[in-house]
Amino acid sequence: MAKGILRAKAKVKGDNTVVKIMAKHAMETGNRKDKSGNKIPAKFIQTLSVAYNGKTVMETNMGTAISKNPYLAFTFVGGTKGDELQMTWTENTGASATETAKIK
Amino acid sequence: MKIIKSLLVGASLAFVASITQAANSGNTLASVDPEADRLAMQSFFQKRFPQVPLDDYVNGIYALDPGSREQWEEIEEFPPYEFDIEEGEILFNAAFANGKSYANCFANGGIGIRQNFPRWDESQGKVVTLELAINQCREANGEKKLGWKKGKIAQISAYMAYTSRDNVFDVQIPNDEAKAAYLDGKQSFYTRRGQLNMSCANCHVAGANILIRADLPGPTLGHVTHFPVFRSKWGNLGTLHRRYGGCQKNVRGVPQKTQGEKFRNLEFFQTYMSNGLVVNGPGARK
Amino acid sequence: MKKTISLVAVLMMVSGVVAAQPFNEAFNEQRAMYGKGHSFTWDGQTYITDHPEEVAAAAEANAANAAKLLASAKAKYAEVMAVDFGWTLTKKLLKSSNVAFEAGNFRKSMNISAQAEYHSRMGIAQYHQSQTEWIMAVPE
Amino acid sequence: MMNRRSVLKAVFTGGLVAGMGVLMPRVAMAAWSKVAFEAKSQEAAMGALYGADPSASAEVTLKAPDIAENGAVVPVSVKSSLAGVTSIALFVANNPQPLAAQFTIPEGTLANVSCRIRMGKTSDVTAVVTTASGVFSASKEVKVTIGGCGG
Repeated sequence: MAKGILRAKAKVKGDNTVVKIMAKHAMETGNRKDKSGNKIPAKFIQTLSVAYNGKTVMETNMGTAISKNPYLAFTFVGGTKGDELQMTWTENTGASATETAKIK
Repeated sequence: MKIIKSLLVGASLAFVASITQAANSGNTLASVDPEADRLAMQSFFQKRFPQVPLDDYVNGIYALDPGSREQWEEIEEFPPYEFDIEEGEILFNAAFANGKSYANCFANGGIGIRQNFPRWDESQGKVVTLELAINQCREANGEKKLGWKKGKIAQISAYMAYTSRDNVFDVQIPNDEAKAAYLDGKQSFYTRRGQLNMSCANCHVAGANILIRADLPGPTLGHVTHFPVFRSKWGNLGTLHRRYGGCQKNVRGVPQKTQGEKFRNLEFFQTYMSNGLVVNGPGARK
Repeated sequence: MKKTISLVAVLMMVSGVVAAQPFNEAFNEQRAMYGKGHSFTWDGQTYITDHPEEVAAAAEANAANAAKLLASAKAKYAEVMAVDFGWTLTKKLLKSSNVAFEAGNFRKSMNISAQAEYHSRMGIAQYHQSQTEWIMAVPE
Repeated sequence: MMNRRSVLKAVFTGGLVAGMGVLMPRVAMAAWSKVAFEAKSQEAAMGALYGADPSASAEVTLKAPDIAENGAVVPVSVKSSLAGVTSIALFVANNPQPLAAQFTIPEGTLANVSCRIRMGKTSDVTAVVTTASGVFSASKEVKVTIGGCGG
């Protein structure tokens, strides 16, 4: 897929930028069993960090109690329309990627 | 010696008619008046919830229960169905093997037409739902049918609904055959089924916003406007008929056939009831 | 013997018209309050709160009777499915009745068959009601 | 700084495997703490993260529903009017693993975050906010019902 798993809506509001991010991810807890009774291994996003202009503006550590399709909203001071946010996620499996989104 | 007699009970169906009164008309093809039914349904809800504006009913239970609404609004900040609209758009625009696509099967290239479904199809002599039309389009172009309840068909339907948001539902009943289908749907809506002996109307007319076990059923007015829906319970997107089947299972009845005549007619009736309201699908529900 | 008594009961129901409470209502109330096997008096007669299926299941537990009841319950299920008013648990009941039958547990099999047949009979009753009385539920 | 006592408490509650991690300096808090996230009790999880019990504060605001529509998706927001908030964490006491999420708030980011959490059953939800002057919290009970049908 050309597009990653993250979708972001970042909007300038006054002096601040409001960021809302959702990831397309099942957030498998490791507690569920499949139809034949075998445990489905845990597979979830562990960390999600967001940077603007090279500076980290949010760092999130998540556990398995975060819902499927994790959602995160926060606000940081500053931010200019058209600039990019760098969002980096890592999975408990070690998988990781950085995706970008434009501030609107 | 005492003689104990066993008895034969014809039907032990307790008939609770407390909120309802027998109507003398509207149950035959000659007397049924869809427009009168629709206005009666609207006025029923407006009398029961006078503070709720009519156009808010498209939001289902969230029009009635503030506690649920708050959570739903929070979910709508970034609704989980957005991924499905994206996927749906890609699927909708993908060409079939013969080079054609869905756009060739629908009026206006399939954009902004959700409000006209389900519709009475004269040539087929039956009610055609959007999902049925999608699969008929595939078959006409030599493609395999999609599963009815979730996945691709729901995503395509979601995209088509999304392009139709704020368009006003306008289901037409052009002739007596269509009226018969409407009447059949109306009958289904008021028929009790399953071990719990409940009809659609029990929960979604009389029972709207009243706790039934741990749930607040939504009003039937505006029921169909937000489908397909991403239900938190499903964890994915599903069609109206998937929900119908789920409802029938909830009252412990064996569900009727997905996209079968009964369900299509029920959708026809239910959507007619919501004529005048806007398309707001896809939706997010608990 | 049992059959004759049931027939008498049916006749009583038909003829015993003037009562404070209709028979079905009285029966349902007693059944709901006390479950099966409870006796009560209605219009001067003593009745027991058993469904006809349960009466049939009270027959001697043997292979022949159990097979008969299971076959009858299966036929009734086919009947209710044909009118599209089946209940969800019935199929499972038929299955477990079959399991009990295979295991030689005829009493258990007969009891479960009775339950399954009752489900199907009620589903069929719902079908008939839907044909005639659905309009009762339409709000004015 | 953690005092000796709270370290001991943390080591004790976190268990043997936890020992090493807990003894690492506080700076490591931003890293995903296996000890804290896998702790089976809220006490253990909090012990691993903070060493001390947080004190309830009116300056921490936790917004969560009284009755969750669906335990699988419970919207929760936390904000705080305290100065110098460096992190916010969310705990669901009755979940198998109570620590749900931990947010590091750098300077320039408001102490105001929202997310959606899973809840297995009715439970207290606690938001814990860390500042230079201590650890503060707010709690709220969220009821989770077993749905009959839904929608």
